[in-house]
Order: sequence, then structure tokens, then C-alpha cells
Amino acid sequence: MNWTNSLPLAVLMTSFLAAMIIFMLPESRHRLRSSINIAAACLKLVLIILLLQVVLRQDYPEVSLEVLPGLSLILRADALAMLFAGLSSVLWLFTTLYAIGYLENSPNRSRFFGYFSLCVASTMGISLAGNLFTFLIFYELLTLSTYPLVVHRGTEASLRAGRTYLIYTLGGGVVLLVGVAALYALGGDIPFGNTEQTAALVGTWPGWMALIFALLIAGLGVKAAIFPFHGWLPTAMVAPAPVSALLHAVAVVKAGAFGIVRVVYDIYGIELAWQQGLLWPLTLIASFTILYGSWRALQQVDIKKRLAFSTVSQVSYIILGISLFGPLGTIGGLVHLLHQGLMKVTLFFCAGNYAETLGIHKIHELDGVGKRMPLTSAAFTLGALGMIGLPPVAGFISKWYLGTGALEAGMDWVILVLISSSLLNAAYFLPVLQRIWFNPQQGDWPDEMITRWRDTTPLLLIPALVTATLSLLAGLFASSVLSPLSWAELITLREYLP
Amino acid sequence: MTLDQWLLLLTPIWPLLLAALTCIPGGQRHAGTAAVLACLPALWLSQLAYTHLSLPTLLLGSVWQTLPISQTFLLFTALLWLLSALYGLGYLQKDSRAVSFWRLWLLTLSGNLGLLVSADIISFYLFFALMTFAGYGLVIHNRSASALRAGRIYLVMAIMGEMLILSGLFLASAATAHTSILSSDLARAIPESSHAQLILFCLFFGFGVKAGIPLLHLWLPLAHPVAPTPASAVLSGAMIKAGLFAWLGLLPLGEFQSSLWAATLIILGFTAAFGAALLGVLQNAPKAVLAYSSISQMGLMTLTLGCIFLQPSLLLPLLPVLTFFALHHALAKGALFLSTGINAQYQTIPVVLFSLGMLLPALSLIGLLGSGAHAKLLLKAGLYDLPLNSLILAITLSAAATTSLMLRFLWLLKQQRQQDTTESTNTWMQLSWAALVLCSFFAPQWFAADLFTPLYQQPLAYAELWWVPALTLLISLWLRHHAPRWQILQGDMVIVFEQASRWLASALTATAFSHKAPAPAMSTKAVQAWLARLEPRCRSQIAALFGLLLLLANLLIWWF
Amino acid sequence: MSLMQSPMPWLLVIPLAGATLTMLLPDRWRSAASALGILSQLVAALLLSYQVIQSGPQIYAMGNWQAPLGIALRADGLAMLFILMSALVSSLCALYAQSYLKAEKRANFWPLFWFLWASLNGIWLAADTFNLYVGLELLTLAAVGLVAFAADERSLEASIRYLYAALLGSMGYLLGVALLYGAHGTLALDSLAEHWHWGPTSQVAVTLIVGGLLLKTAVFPLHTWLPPAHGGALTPVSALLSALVIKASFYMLLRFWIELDIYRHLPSLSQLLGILGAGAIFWGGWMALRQQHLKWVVAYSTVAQIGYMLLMFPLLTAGQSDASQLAYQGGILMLLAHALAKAGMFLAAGNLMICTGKPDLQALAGMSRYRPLTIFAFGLAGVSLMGLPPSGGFSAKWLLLQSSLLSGQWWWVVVLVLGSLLSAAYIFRVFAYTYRETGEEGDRFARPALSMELTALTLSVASILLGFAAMLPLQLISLPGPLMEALP
Amino acid sequence: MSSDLIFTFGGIGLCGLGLFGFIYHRHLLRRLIAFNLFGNGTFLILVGFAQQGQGNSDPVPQALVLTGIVVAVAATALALVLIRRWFQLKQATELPEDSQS
Repeated sequence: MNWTNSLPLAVLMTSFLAAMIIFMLPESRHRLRSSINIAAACLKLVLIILLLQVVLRQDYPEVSLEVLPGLSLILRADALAMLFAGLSSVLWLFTTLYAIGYLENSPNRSRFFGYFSLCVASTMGISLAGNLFTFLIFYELLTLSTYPLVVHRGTEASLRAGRTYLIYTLGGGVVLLVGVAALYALGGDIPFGNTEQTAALVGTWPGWMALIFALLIAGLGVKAAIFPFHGWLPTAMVAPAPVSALLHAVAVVKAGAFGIVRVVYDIYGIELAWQQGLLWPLTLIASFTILYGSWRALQQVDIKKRLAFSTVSQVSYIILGISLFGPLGTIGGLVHLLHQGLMKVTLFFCAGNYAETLGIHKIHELDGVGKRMPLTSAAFTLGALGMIGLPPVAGFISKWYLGTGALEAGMDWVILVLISSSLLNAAYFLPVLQRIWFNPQQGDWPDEMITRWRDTTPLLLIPALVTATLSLLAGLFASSVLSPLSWAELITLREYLP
Repeated sequence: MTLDQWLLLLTPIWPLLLAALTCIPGGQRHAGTAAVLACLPALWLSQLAYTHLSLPTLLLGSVWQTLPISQTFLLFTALLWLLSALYGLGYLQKDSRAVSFWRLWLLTLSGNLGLLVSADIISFYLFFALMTFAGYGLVIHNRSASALRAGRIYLVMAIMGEMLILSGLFLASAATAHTSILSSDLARAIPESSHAQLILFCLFFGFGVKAGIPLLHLWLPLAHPVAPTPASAVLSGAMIKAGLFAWLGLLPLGEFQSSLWAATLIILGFTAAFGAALLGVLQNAPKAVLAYSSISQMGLMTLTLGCIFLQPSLLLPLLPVLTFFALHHALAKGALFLSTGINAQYQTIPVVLFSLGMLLPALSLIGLLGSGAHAKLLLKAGLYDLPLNSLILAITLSAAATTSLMLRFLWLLKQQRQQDTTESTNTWMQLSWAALVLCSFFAPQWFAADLFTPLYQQPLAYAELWWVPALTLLISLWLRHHAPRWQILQGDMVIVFEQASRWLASALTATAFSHKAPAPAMSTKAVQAWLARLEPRCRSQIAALFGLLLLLANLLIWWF
Repeated sequence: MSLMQSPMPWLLVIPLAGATLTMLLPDRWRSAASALGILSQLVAALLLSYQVIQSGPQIYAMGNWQAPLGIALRADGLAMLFILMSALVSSLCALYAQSYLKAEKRANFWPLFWFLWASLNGIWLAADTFNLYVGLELLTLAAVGLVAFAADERSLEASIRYLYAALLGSMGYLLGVALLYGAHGTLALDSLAEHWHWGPTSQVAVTLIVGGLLLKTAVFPLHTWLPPAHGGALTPVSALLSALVIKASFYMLLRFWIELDIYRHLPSLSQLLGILGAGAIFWGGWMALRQQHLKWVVAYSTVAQIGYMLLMFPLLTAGQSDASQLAYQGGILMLLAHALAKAGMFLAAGNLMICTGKPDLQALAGMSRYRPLTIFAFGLAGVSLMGLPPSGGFSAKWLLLQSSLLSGQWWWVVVLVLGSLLSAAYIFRVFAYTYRETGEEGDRFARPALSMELTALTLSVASILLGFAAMLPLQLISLPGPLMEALP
Repeated sequence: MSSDLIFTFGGIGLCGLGLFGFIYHRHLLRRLIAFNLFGNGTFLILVGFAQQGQGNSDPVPQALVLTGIVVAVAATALALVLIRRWFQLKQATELPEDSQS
């Protein structure tokens, strides 16, 4: 067996083993734990880069293991998988750094980082899954490994949030399970990518396949926080900031969206889904979610809550892009998968910095914080502008492709959705920026942490700055070969080529 | 890359670099100087041959270039920004927030220059947005309540505009089947598109917000007075022209004949030209008056565009004229704005010079002297071969509007001058002001030699310019004694809208926050308790259950 | 055919010898002897399974006394699987007990333990219905003894209940067997299967047998004796009972059901079993959700899990052979996964109770910080019980799901899905308690021995690994044998 | 009416009695006795089957019955031990939940 075939497994294992080791470590070994974390993250990044080289050469390493008669676990690295894997491995590095800084001298770090790594391992599994069954396994694993992070604080509120989170995600997981099982019952084990198999099935049982599609989307939609199922996201806000970042930008929400990508492109095939008229309801729901999320965000006074609802709407951009038939829409959806990740993680880092450094949780407390924490605020501004979709931040690129994609798919009304969503985004982000930069400071900060640093501690600051810069560069040099955009274009090219 | 290309690259980048420089501790002291230096590449570039620079990795593959129009725009934009910056050096001497002002100034500048050189819509949109949002900071610089209000309105309308523009761009790029993002290709493709009208609507009104066409002008008279004088000078002189520039770049001028749009534009133009005057003369702040005058001047340009829609062939003759008009208005209006700051220090310079400095730009704006006269003449000349002569007459009459505005302005200045004489003198301000006055006066000779024909060679046409202002002067002199003391609050319509929006917002928030969490479901305690008691009962009756089960099983077997 | 040729008799001889030895030996030797016995048991089990895999099912007549009077032993794939399972679980439980029980208790623990194991092996290997009865009865007595072993009121009461219920069940079973003998004149399973004919007698007999076994398996609504017994007993005992003892009667039920072709002739009865299973799933889950006592939660979860296993009966339909195959595999896998996971969970719960010193959930606050390893073990077991991937429980659930979809009985899908949600609810409820930070700091906690934590972890991890290695047991049980032939 | 039928019906009757007693009585000893009745009924039936073939009787049921009796005795002994312990602990002859309901 060729050595590249073991790469996906290695990518998975780096964080999994890290998790195991960290669980074994005693609570007190902080430095060792941190170094293990960072080492694992860097190692994974290296592996991912190796894997990218391989995938660019058009061969897709694969490992599989038969767990049940006729049903096997498949880890396969294709272009799409690399998109997500790349994102999460990059963001994991920074989130880890941030978390190390954020949780400095707070209890239960061993537990936290253990599950943290486990969560990333399952994200890797999701991205590298080669069939729905494998996907399902890691999808559920993700649920399990994120629960301890959500309830990490152990307060009543966080426990309640954890319960809500579980009710939603487990419910979704079960629906997904039924969908997957039904699909398997009809057509056996369908690896991602051979859509002709599905096409045959659709030919035989169109009704059933439509139902299964609905089930799958509903099951995934829970994590992707599509409208009726978005309730867990804002409540999960009680979690520590790195966790929120993880939930919103890297792992959970993205897992749902990515799953929908897989289902639409690699199970049903975009053409087929479009011909069967399965896509337009998705477009409708996504559009509604976009508007609804933005509208609810407008009413929040808590920073993280506002960000949460903005996530609800932003993730539906991805779904929207997926549901638009045509390369441009696809590019928009895929590239937003990355861009939203970068921007949102930045925003959450910054929110965390405000909370950690100055004890700011509410928006009205942000007055004049730009003077006190200029760099953090600059990063926050970048993220916010990106969310509004202003150039040159990455968000604009996604929006541009979504809009053109909508026109290409002949759904002109989507433009209205995008426009009004941007308006709402502006309406709930610009006042915040106004407060940060232009309002004078009201009184002294709620709970100021005394550091020798002007802004905040480097471990909190640097990740935010880096991700902010990345999201800026991703937009500014969108057409360079290294940009997310060109990778998304590559994937789309392979997707739409017959 | 040649030197020209380097300059082209630096034109928008250089201000950004300087802005970054002002963020490092050392650079803060030199923020003002940075602002002055920032315009130099642009100024230089405007004097060079046309250059073209394509940056494939930037955004979606940007293309920057300079063309005849854009060079003229670059010229006066850079000039105005430069001189205003110099002026600002003095104006903001004692200002505590000077540094942040200059940072925003540099950002805005970069946006303004960038949109003039960018040939593709993406980078154009980028710079346009940069200018708009950074401009907000300039507007609300002195955080007074009125400034914040003005800023809010500015922002709201600007975002509305942005969104209109964006949708217009979406549709336009669809018109090219998403093959190209070059403005020129888009403009060419628009007429073929199935939503041509919609696209035109979006683009025209989207940029119209900047250009201050009626009903979208609301932010202007609010923003200009509250902004620091140099800022209002560039706002009203340069940034307002960005709208015009965008129209020239993106609207399918010269190949799209549409009487509908012609009518719309011409009517809007006239409404602006005269309506603004009506509102303006009833203002109490000199800067507000100037703002209204800007609106009315932009009205003339809108009108000219309308004529091009009426008769596309006019594009070629009118384009340079329009550009020159923009240049003239930019400089003259800039000079006037700067003069509002000067008035306090008149005692250091001879009164004669001072009032001359006041009068020259005013007269030129009315169209009696210098650049203004030429602009008017060229405009009329361009429009002569249009079927409707009434248009010419109307333009001539519009001088009345300007005249009355200028009179009002000067009168208000006089009032102000009598009130405060506290300010200390400052050479920077005086020098820059004087320079701008001169520039605006000799603009034709210096900057538009190709269009320039001395006035004495066309005495009749020139004479025609005189009678309207003269008449207006007499009327206003008469009015000055028995005029009703009306006045209109700044930002006329805004008050209405604000009330409406406030009411709407309250209503919405009422609905938004009214929805409570659903009432807890009917308590199931009783049921639970009953079920709980079931368990031990079954426990003690297990044998009975066993028997029952056996019976049931047998019955089942025998029945089925 | 002597003792030497086949390891099969050893599986009975060693534990019986162990029982007697540990009774006779002085206290300090007992643990050593047991360790020796356990090792030899493992060796024997492995040898036998090797034989079975190599050369099909094995038959052995004790002391060359042929049936009907002699004791005939029979080892096919299924029996092998159960032998290995019980070997693994009970040896680990023994290891746990070694450090869990105080010396004097340990001394009395061993004999009962060995009797238990002997009777289990007897049941796995028994070839005729009466030996099954004897094994069952022995098992009951040993189990009751182990429950009563805790020697406090609750466990005593529990053991009395348990004893009575079990006696009732075995009597019912015996009556059924008697009637069968009357109807067919034989007791050996295979010969019964050969000349089997339906009549009122055999129908009543079947219902009696099924009913008795259901009572012993603690199937809803006859489950009520189980929670106090399993919840009240000492931890290693609870683990043994939940993991193995109830499986014995279930195993017998399965053999009857398939080998005597009951599933062909009594579809109504199989639906009834399914309904009982559904009832067990929901009732057990709901009760587990209401408990305040950690081990009772686990015990009630056993009730619910039995329901899952019962779901395989309605799915074993003569019609679709593939669906029945899947159901069969799924049911067995579920049983296996439950054995491992539940043993692991009970042991972990025992550790937690050692830490807190209190049995109730409230006391668990902050435990996830103090004993991450134990919580992890508990969690892994929980994952398998919830049927979340990747775990044996999930694979089993998947198979059952497939089977019910294939056989078009979608209502079982609903039951499965809701049931797993319910189990998630009660397991995560326990978790939430361990995450509470409301309790004081961790220094008041006692600390269980490392070996105890590791045994718990081993079992839980095994239940997870089963999800990846499910093919091995499935291949084992699909070896040719009377059961496989009887399957459609 | 042939002898084995008598045995059978007698046995079934005893079993019924045993079951009834099991259901009806709370007192532990009574329940134990009821269980023994049940058992004896079963044995009776088995013995009855042994009589089917005239003359030489079938050995198997008798073997079974013997074994069964042994097992039953063992069980009864265990039950008695437990009941005694219970009585010593609680001075009660019933299980609490039963006496409640």
C-alpha cells in the first residue's frame, strides 16, 4: 500500500492521540499539555499540506475498514474534504493558542483540552469521511465531544444550554441516522461521489429518495442551524469563547453545512437534485434563515448572542450557495464555508478578549473600547465589515459569487435577500463599530484585568489578529492561487465537469 | 513595471501606507504632514500619460488605469485634497482628536483616489465603500449631537446607496454573462440586458446618493455644516463628484437612447437646480447654503447627462465639458468652504484681498468670471445642437438660483464676522485658501488649455450670462428689506423621515420584544406520580402479571 | 471420548472444581486458586473456540453417558460467542471484585462466583431442555446468593424478590418442558426440532416456556424484580447479573425460538414480544430518567436494553431471509454490546460511588474533574448504550434498523429511534450531574484503586471497539450450526 | 379415565393452586409453600408421563423429577435462609412494598 493512503488516518490520529494523551495527563502539567496541543496542531497542519499536494495530483488517498457486512468505514481525501480539513486544521491551531491563553489559570483544563482535541478529531473525520455512514459516525462523535465543552463552566446556565444543545443535536443525529439507514436499505453503501448509483435509485423510487433527501437535510440542518432548528446556537453561548469559536466557525455548524454539501453534490449530485426539484425548497429555507437570523441578531444586546444569530444567518449563506444550481453559486457556497469560518472565529476571539480583558459582555459597554484595545478592535472591525460583505474583506467575495450565482440559476429574488441581509448586517454591526471607535468611554470598565500589555495578553491577541489578517487577505488576494476562492473554483470545476 | 505604473499603484496605496504609519507611536505627530503628502502621487500621475496596470491576484483580478476623464478628476481631486489638508494643518492645530481625523482623512482620500483609477467594478466598489465609510468618521468628527445625527443619516443613506449599487452591479455582471468585471464591458453590456431599466435604476440612484440628486440629497446639507471645514470642502468638492464619475463610467452613455431616462434626469436636474436654491436661501448656516448650492450645481450636471441620454451623439462633445464643469465646481466650492473658516481672521489680511477672495469663487460659481464663466459657456455651446432651446434658457436662469444662494452665503458670512473675532491667525489656512482661490479662478487657463477660449472672443455669449444675476441681485436687494423671515431646518425632508423611522422602529421593537417564551406546558406531575406508583405495585403483583401474560399469549395463539 | 480430547467439559469442570475448592481452601488461598481457575477457563474457552472455528459445531457427552439420560454438551458458533463473552466479563469482574471486596467477603464471594460461571457455561453448552433447566436453576441460586451477599436490608429484600420471581419463572419453564416431553417424548433440542408437531399441548408448553424465560429475563412488565436486585447488589455482582445472568434466559429463549421454528408458526407471539420490548424500552428509559440513585439508573437502563434485544423477535420473520439474518445478527450484537457496556458502566458507577461515598446522583458534582478516567469509562459505556456511533450498540441498532426497514415494519424504526433518544436523555442526565461545579472541592473524595478504574475502562472500550470489529462476532455466530440451519 | 390423565390433571390443578397462592399471599412462607406446590404439580405431571408405556416405565422423567426435587429443595433452603435473615432484621414476614399495596 502506498504511503499516501495512510495520510488521512494520520491526520485523524494526530488530534485523536493528542486527546488521549491529554486525558491521561494530570491536571497540573500545564506546560506539557500546551506543548502537546500545539505540536499536534502543527503536525496536523503539515500532514494536511502533504495531503493537499497529493490531492492536487488528482489521486485521492483512501483507507477503508469493513465494520458491518457490506458496510465499511471509509476515509478518503478528495478536494472537497481538503477544503474543510484545511480550514479546521488552520483554525484549530489558532483556536488552541487562543484557548491556552483564555483558560490560563482556570480549572479543568485537562478535561477541556482533551475534549477539544477529540472534537477536532471528529471534525477531521467528518471532512475526510468517504461515505455517509462514516460521516454519520463522526457527526455523532462531534456531538458527544462538544457537549463537555458546552457545559464546561458547570454552572446552571451552561448545563441548561448543554441540555438544549443535546436535545437539538441528538434529535438531528437520529433523523440523519434514519435517513442514512433508509438510503442504505434502498441502495446499499454509496460512497461519496458516485452519483450515478443514486440516479438509478431516484429513477426507481423518486418519492422515497425525495423523502430521504428531506430527512438527511433536516438531520444536518440541525447542526447547520437552519431556521426551525437554530435554537441551540444562541443558548450555547454560555460556553467559553474558544468553544463558541469552535462551535460557530470551525466544527459544529460547519459540519452541518459540509454535510449538506456532501449530500447535495456527492450523494445526489447537483444536476439530479436540481432536476428533481429538491433544491428550491432549500433555497427558500436558507433565504428565510438568512433574514430571520439577521433580524433576531438586531435585537440582541449581548455581544455573543448577537454574533450567534449572525452565525445563524451567515451559515445559511453557505446553504444558499449550495442550493443554487450553477458553478458560481457553488463557488459562493464553498468559499463562504471558509470565509465565514475565518471571519466568525475572529469575531468570537475579539468578543472573548473584551470579556476576558475588560469584562465586557453587553454591547452598550463597548463605548470607546477602541482606545483601550485598538488591535482587538481593529480585528473585530475587519470581521464585522466582512460579515456585512464590504470589500476587501473576504465576505464580499462570497457575497459577490452568491449574487451572481443566484442570477445564473435564474433566481433573481435571491439578490433581494442578499441585499436586505447585508442591510441588516450593517444595521447590527455598524452601531457596534460606532460605539467602539467613536463613542467616548462611559465610566470605567466592568471588570478590568490588569496586564502589562497595552491591549491584552499576546496569546489572546495574536490569534485574533492572525485570523483577521487571513480573512482580509482571503478577500484582498482572492484570485491568487493560494486563496480559498481558487480552491473552491478547483472543486467546482471537478464537480461540474461531466 | 514602469514609473507610471508604480505611481498608479501608489495613488491609492500611498495614503493607506501613510495611514498605517500614523498608527505607530512615532508617526502620530506627523499625521497632518502625512495627509499633505498623501495626494502627491495622484497629482503627479494626473500629469502623466495614460497608464494601465492589471493586478490579476488582487480581488477578482483588478485592472487600474487612467483615462482622459479620470485624469482630470484625479487632478482636481488631488489638488483639492492637498490644499484642504494644508488648510487643515492650521484648522486642527488645537484639536485633540486631530490624529484620528487625519487617519480617517487618509482612508477617505485613498478611497476617493482609488475609485478614480480603478477600471473594474470590484475594486471600484471597494474604493467607493472605503470612501463612504471612512467619510463617516470625518462627518462626525466633533462628536456633537448634530454631528452624530448627520453622521447617522449619512450612513443610512450611504448604505442604501451601496446596496442599490451592489444589486446594479450584480445584474450588470449578469448582463455580461459573468464573463467580465471591467466597467467598460458592463456599460456596453447593459443595453442588451433583459433588465436594462432595472440596472440603470439601481446604478443611477445608487450613485445618486453621493451626487445628491433630489430626495437622495438629504444627508448633504446636514453633513457639510457639521464636518470640520477641510472635510466639508472635500466632501462637497471632491467626494460628491465620485457619484458623477461613477455615472460616467458605468452608465451606458453614448450608446443607449432612452427618452424616459432623459426626461427623468432632466427633470431631476432642474428640480435640484432650483429647488435646492429655494431651500438654500432659507438656511441660516453658511455651510448649509453652500451644501444646497452644491446640490443645485450637481443638478446641472445631472441635466447634462439627461441630454446625453436624449441624444447619445452628444457624448463626445459634452464629456470634456462635463468634466471641466466638475473641476470648476470642485475648486470653486472648495474655495468657498475654506473661506468660511477664514472669515474670523480677516483682520490680519487687508479687507480688500479678503473680500476679493470671497467674491471671486462666488462669482465664478455664478458663472460671471473665471472658470465658472467658461464652464457655463462650454455647456451651452455643447447643448445648442439639441432640439430644445428652452433647456439653454433654463440653464441661463439657473444662474439666478446660484446667485441668490451666493448672496445669502455672503450675507451670512458677514453676520458671522460681526459676531466672533476670537480666532488666532494662521498662515497655513490663509495660504491654502488663497491658492485654492487662484486655482479655481485660473482653472481654464491652467488645467483645460484645450477647451480654453478667452472670454473676449465670445462677447455676446458672455454678455448673456450677466442679465440673470443682475436681475436676481436687484430682487434680493429689494427682498433684503421686506422679506418674510422664513427659514427651513437643515436637511429639509429628513425631519419627516426621521419621525417616520422613529415611529416605525418603536413599532418594530415593540413587536420584536413582545414575543415571550411559550407558557410552560400543563403540569404532568400527577401523571408522573401515578406512573411512579405503578412500579412497586407491579413489583408486588409480579406473579399475577406472569399469569396474565401466559393467558394473553395463549389467547393470541389461538386467535391468530 | 474422554475428558482429554475436548476442552468442552473443562468449561464445566473447572468452575465446579473452583467452587468446591474455594469453599474448602483456607481464605488466603482462595483468590490465588480463583486466579488460576480463571486463567485455565480462558485457555479452555479459547481452545474450544479454535476447535469450533476449525471444525464446525462440537458435540460431547459427559462421561460417555449418551442422551437422554446422560448430559450432552453442544458447542456451536453462538454458544462459543457466549462462552467467550462470559469468560471475558466475569474474569474482569473477578479482577474488580478482588480489589473491591474486603478480604472476608471476598472469601465467600468466590464459591458463588464459580457456581455462577459454571451454570452459565452449562446453559451455553446445554444440548437439551432439561439441562437448561438445571443450569437456570443453579444460576438463579448463585445469583440470589450473590445479591443477598451485600447483607443489608434492601439487598435482602431484593434478593427475596429475585428468588421468588426466578423460582416462579423456572417453575413455569419446567412445566413447559414437562408438557413438551409429554407431547414429543424427548428433551433434546435437536430431536425436538426434528419431529416437532403443533398441538394444544405444545402451544401451552411454548407459552409456559416463553413466559418463564421472560420472567427470568426481566422483560417488561415482569421486570420489576430486576432494579432492586441489580441496583442493590455489590458492584461486581450487579455487573455480573446485568451483563450475563439475564442473558442466560434470553439465550435459551433464542434457541427455542429459532431451533423449534416458533417464529414461523406464531407470528402473533413474536409481535407480542416486540410490543413488550417496546414497552420495556420506554418504561425502562422513563424510570431510569426518574431515579436519584446512580446504580438504579443503570439497572433501569438494563430493563430498557432488554427491550432492544426483544425487538429482534418480531423481525425474525419467515418471509424475508435477509431481514431475518440482519435481525438475528443485530440482536446478538446488541446483546454482546450490552454485556460489555453494562458491565463497564456498573463498574464505573461503583467507582464513582466509592469516590463520593454516597449512592445518589447529587453527590456526583464535580466528579468529572476529579475522576476523568472513570467518567470517561462511564461515558464510553453510555455511548454504546445510547447506540451512538462508533460503538457496538450503534452497529447493532443499525442492523436492527436495516432489518425493520427491509421487512417493512417501520414502527420498530420509530421505537428504536425514540428509545435511543430516551436513553441519551437519562445517560446525559447523569453526566450533567458530574459536570456540576456546585459541590465543594475534590479533596473530600475517596479514591478507587487504579485496577478498578482500568477494568471499568477496559470493558467500556471493548464495547466501543466492538463497533469497529463487529465482523468477528458476526462471523462467529454465522458458523454452520443448528441455529443457522433453522434460520430462513 | 387413564391413570396418566389423572396425574396430569392433578398436576395441573396443583400448579394452578400454586400459582394462585403465589399471587394471593403476601406472607413469605406461604409464598414459598405455594412455590413448592407448583413444583410438585409439575413433578406429578412428569411422573404421569412416565406411566404411559405399560410395564416398564420411562426412566427419563423419573430422573428429571429426582433432579428437579433436589433443585427445589436447594431453592427452598436458600429461600428459608433469606426469610429467616429478613425476619431477624425487620421482624416482618412480608416485604414492605407488598404490605403497602
